[in-house]
Amino acid sequence: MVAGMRFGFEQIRRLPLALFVLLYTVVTGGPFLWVATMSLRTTSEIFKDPYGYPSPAHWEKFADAWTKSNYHTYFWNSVVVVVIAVALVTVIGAMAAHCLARYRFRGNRLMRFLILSGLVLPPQLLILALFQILLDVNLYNTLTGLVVVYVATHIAMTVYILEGFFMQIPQDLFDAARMDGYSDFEIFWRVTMPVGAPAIFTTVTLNFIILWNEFLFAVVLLTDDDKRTLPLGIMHFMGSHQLDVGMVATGLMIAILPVILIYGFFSETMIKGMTAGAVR
Amino acid sequence: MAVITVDQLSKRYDSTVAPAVKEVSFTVADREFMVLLGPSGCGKSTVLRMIAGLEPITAGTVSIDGKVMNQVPAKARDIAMVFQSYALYPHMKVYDNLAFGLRRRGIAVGEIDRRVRAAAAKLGLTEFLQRKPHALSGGQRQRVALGRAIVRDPKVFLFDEPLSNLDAALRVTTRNELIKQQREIGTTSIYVTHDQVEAMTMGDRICIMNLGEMVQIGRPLEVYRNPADTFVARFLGNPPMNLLQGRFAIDDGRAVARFAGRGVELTKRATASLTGYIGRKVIVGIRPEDLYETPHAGASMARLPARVAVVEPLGAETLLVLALEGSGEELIARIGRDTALRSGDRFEVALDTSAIHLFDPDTTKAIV
Amino acid sequence: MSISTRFWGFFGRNSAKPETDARCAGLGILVAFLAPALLFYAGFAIYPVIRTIYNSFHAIKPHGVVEFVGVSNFTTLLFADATFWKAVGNTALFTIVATILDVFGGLLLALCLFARAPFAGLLRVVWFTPVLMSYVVVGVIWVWIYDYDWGLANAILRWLGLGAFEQSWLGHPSTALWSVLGAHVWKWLGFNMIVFLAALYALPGEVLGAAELDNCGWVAKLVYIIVPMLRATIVNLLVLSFIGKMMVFDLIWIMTGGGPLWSTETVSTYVYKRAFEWNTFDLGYPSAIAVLWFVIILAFIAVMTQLLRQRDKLEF
Amino acid sequence: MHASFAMRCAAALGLVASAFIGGAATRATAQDVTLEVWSHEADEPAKVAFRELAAKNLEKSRPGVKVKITWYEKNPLFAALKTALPAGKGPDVFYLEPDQVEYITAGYIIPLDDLVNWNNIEPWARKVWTHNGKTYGIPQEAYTNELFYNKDQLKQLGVTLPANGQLTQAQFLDLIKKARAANVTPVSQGVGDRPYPGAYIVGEALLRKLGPDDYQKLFTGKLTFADPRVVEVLKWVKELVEAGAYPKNFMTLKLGESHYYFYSKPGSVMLPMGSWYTGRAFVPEEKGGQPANFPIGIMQYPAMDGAACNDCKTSAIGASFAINAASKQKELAAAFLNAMSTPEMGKMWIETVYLQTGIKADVKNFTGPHAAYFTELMDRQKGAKYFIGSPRDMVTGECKDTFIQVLNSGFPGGLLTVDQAVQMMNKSCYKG
Repeated sequence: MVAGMRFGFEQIRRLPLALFVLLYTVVTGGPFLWVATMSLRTTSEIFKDPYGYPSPAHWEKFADAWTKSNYHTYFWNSVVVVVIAVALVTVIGAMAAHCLARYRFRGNRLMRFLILSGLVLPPQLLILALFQILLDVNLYNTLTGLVVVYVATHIAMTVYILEGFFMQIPQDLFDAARMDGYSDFEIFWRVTMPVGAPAIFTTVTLNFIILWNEFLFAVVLLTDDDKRTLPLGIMHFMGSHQLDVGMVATGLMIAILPVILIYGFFSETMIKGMTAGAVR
Repeated sequence: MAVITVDQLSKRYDSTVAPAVKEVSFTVADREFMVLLGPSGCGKSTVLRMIAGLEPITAGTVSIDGKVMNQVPAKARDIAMVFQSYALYPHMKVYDNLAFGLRRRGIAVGEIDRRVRAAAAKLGLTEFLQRKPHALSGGQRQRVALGRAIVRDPKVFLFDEPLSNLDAALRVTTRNELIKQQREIGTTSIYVTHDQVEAMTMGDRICIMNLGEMVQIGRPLEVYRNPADTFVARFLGNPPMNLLQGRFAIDDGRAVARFAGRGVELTKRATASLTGYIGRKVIVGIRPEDLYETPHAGASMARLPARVAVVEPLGAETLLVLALEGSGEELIARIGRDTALRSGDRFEVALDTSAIHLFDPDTTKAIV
Repeated sequence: MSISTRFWGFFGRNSAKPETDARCAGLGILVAFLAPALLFYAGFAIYPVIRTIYNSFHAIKPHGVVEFVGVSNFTTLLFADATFWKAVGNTALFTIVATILDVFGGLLLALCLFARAPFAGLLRVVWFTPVLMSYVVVGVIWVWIYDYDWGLANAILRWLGLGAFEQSWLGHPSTALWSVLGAHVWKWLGFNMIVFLAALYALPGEVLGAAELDNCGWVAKLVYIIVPMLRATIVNLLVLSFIGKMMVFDLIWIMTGGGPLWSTETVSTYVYKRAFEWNTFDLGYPSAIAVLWFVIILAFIAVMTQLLRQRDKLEF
Repeated sequence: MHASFAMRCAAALGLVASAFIGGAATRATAQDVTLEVWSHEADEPAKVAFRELAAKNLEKSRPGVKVKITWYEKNPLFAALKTALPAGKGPDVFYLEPDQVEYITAGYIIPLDDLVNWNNIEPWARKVWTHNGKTYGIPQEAYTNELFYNKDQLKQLGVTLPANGQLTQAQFLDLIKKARAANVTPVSQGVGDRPYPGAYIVGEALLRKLGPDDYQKLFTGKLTFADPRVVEVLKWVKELVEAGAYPKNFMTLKLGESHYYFYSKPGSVMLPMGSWYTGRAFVPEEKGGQPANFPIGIMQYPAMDGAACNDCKTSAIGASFAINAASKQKELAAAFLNAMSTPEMGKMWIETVYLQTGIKADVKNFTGPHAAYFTELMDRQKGAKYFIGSPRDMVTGECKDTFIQVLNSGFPGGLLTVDQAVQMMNKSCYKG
């Protein structure tokens, strides 16, 4: 009896919280659902009633986008570029972060400043010089070139996050490994990387999300249609005359589903991971 | 078989600041358990890390079995170390933590497994082998850390305050267990601690350090009985030795220390070494357990008038904080548990004159 | 013995550091660890920056003709470019407000989930979806939401009987910046939330009770207990968020292009305009803007990282 | 140990490097000659078909030649060009519009006078691309600024056009007011993604009021915006704005959306737009085009009181093509330009794109579903005195930025008074 009353009381106290939670869920999930309904409707249907229910649902738009609009090419280009870039930037960034966090050497502070100052470079400005450099090394209009640029422009943030985490790993762990006979590189690979896994995971997720949606570098550094990545593919439907809203929405769903699935599966791990440190 | 010799070992981090370790020398005999004792920041851990090969040596040498180790990397010195934080790899199971150091050394998988299981059995860790460190209690983690050293079967064990993260009760049992293990295995060990009880109970010998310098080395009771200076006198023993301002004199041919308004005849003292101090200031040291509520027969006793400031009954015994009437100095006495004294009472505290220590006030060294 | 071995060996021999220091390493090791990052970084980030700095003191004429103009770009910028200062003001306002909203809004959201809101697991995904969307899509969606005629914002106002408050949200200088800001915060709140959630889970158990929102006086507990304990996280996110906002470009470019009447012009959009839209191939002036801005941001970061100095050790 | 690690490291780096080089090497091995073309207007099927046909014709006449057209949207195209050209790269041929004089002054495109067959190009169109006696682009698309309207709507409002299709200043204002009273948006227009549509009405009004010469002076900094005639025009436009001429979402409405707004939802009476409008609106309805039976009409921009030239009208060149100065096959590039500019192609342009062209094309009678429209368009050209070039072709730099923010959006958007507009324009543009 008493317990029941308490429960009711608590529920009333929780009501504003629940209302807020509901409201914010609508605010964040709503637009996504909206785009999802649009992805199943044609542009003229959408213009007639922007908030309508998709009936009939045009599932064939996904097939159209995938085949006719070359989405399968864009999709795999994105996968290749982003996966390789994220893997490279993670390993390379972790090595540098390990070095900066672990070793005392002259120039450490300068090196850190140099790398971290990359956080504040406006990409709009880098792009012109980058273009010329890629031409010089014959990487213009190649996926490799885009990978290189992605790695270079995302090292700073990766090092920033990882270095902060690696600094917090107790020196004793490294001393112990050293006394156990492990070399510097083995210590990095077998101690820093696994112990720093939470931070690594965070940077991987973050870099993946950002690069998966990257637009400016891709548009300037790739010209061939069969080399374009997904964000450029979506732009395809954003014609200056006819914003093909329906197909933009379809494209978006294709682009966002992998990321949402990955995040849905890994958010628990990611939070557990971050609990141990990372950006925190 | 391992004898560790440290000769004139020094460490200087920055040429502008005083060195962290100054010309420390000692030898640890085979199978010996040596304790490095000192307050935090005294350089004892630095000495240990230089022996381990984790810290470059500024000057002096570290040798094992007569071989100079200065340029030998840590991994080649055949030393195992137990860290204060245990340094367990959080991402590995206990089994892998134990095996990690062996895998690098090209030991056969079967042999690794045998050694890991043997060590685990010895330390009562068998049932935890598949757990990760975060699922273990503090004591269990400590044992894994110890196990990691044991499986290696090294020439030398180094311990860097391995018990300081445990609670008081666990510390006592782990202490005993650790000594038992070391005696059984017989590996030469160096143990760093700032806890004098650990040092007294565990060490075959104690090496006391202060401000980067070695102050005294010897068997625990030897050091306790004959502290080399006021630092050791106060560092060993709880509560620490009382130090009072005094003056030395020869009165009618007898050696007399004047302090707390009284002149106390020093018995069992060779006056020869004291001749230089006639008429000079000295520091008079009295351990709390050498003070009594009433003088007892058979010993030469002196009495000092005092007022009881605080009474601290500890159960087995009682501590008195006394204010000496003669000089106003404070004194701590450890007396029988059934005292009737209350705070504010005045009485004459008795002291065993044969237990008086004298120190030079300028050098703080003991006057022997 | 290969050439590369000798190469690295050479560096190793030159190192004065003894083998035995746990925190020191031979030059060879340092180089091996840093080289890949530095190669990428030097070639594709530092070199472009140096070029930019060089450009900022020059007028760039076609076909590689470069004319030294000294600091004239900078003097023009500092003393004669009203648009630049308008952009600085907008960016500063945007950065400060959006950073604070982002970080503390994220904290509140995290607390909601932390206080065992129903379906927290699902909400964690739903609330994060805006982070996963690209700026292009976020921009398009919000332009629609803010549309005067069929936009959701005005539709809701009318539905609530508040039709008098309907606005051309992006069309008026007094609301445009705030509207873009709202979209930007909407996109990034989820990210800050996740980080805070992780930090909250990492707090020692004793404070968990205090973190419950449904107790009375939770504001006080938030201010006096939770915020101080999350200090490091907060500072870290403030820096990250701050940097992101100072460079805000994509969303504004898509939503307003800097208009109306420069009311959403930011330094980034202005740089882009001067570099790509101003009927000129001269990169000198836009470079000068970027360099000046770079210096300003660095100064801010330097101040903020001072707050980051005390990093607590992790317990294992 | 160090050595082995270092070796592994070096090997890994080498691997990465060789992968990069390998990736790059696959590009340069084409046997045949490929002509690279970058073109805007990917979303206009008629223009895409037109240019691909020209490419096919060229490939047929020259075996071994391959024309590769990469389709872009406008902003990405110019972002790509602005990075590629300074580096001495880019396609052989690219899309350009005449306001982009910086490509000429910077020397990134070459004079075409001796390369292209100019007999096929209208001289007036060639003139647009002529700078200092040299011609830099071949004009493909020509257009006039027109005022489209919905015939049914106009009828419902009870307004009839005079025979010449031109209302007076007062009549036009009255029309706006009538439409608003009937709860219909008078003029569909938006500046969400373009730097010029908001200035159509004010621009055309200024042209007729001032006459071509002073109009040109105004936008080249030689005439003050405080000129009483200019102020009069601005005051009239301000009246239109205050009468609610433009939609409420004027600031964010995109070009494509403003078209849709005009013919479909919610509908408006008028749409001031370049005559290229139809190239985009005459696509099938399910693709977002205007309904087949949509009663589209064309009226003249209103006559100004005390105007210098009420027959004046803006004509401009849109889509054009230029040859990259860094191209290694300029002759082939010119051949492609010629292939796009034959009289047959000109005819095809008019008949499929429904738009004027700078190519000489002999089209007397129009056929097809939109013949009536094209006939009306030609009717509206009768007696017109063309001013070649729109304001955005004439202004540059800060003046252009101010033009975009003030005359294109802030002023018609109702955010500025006449005085403020005059002051801001003068500050940035007037050099006298």
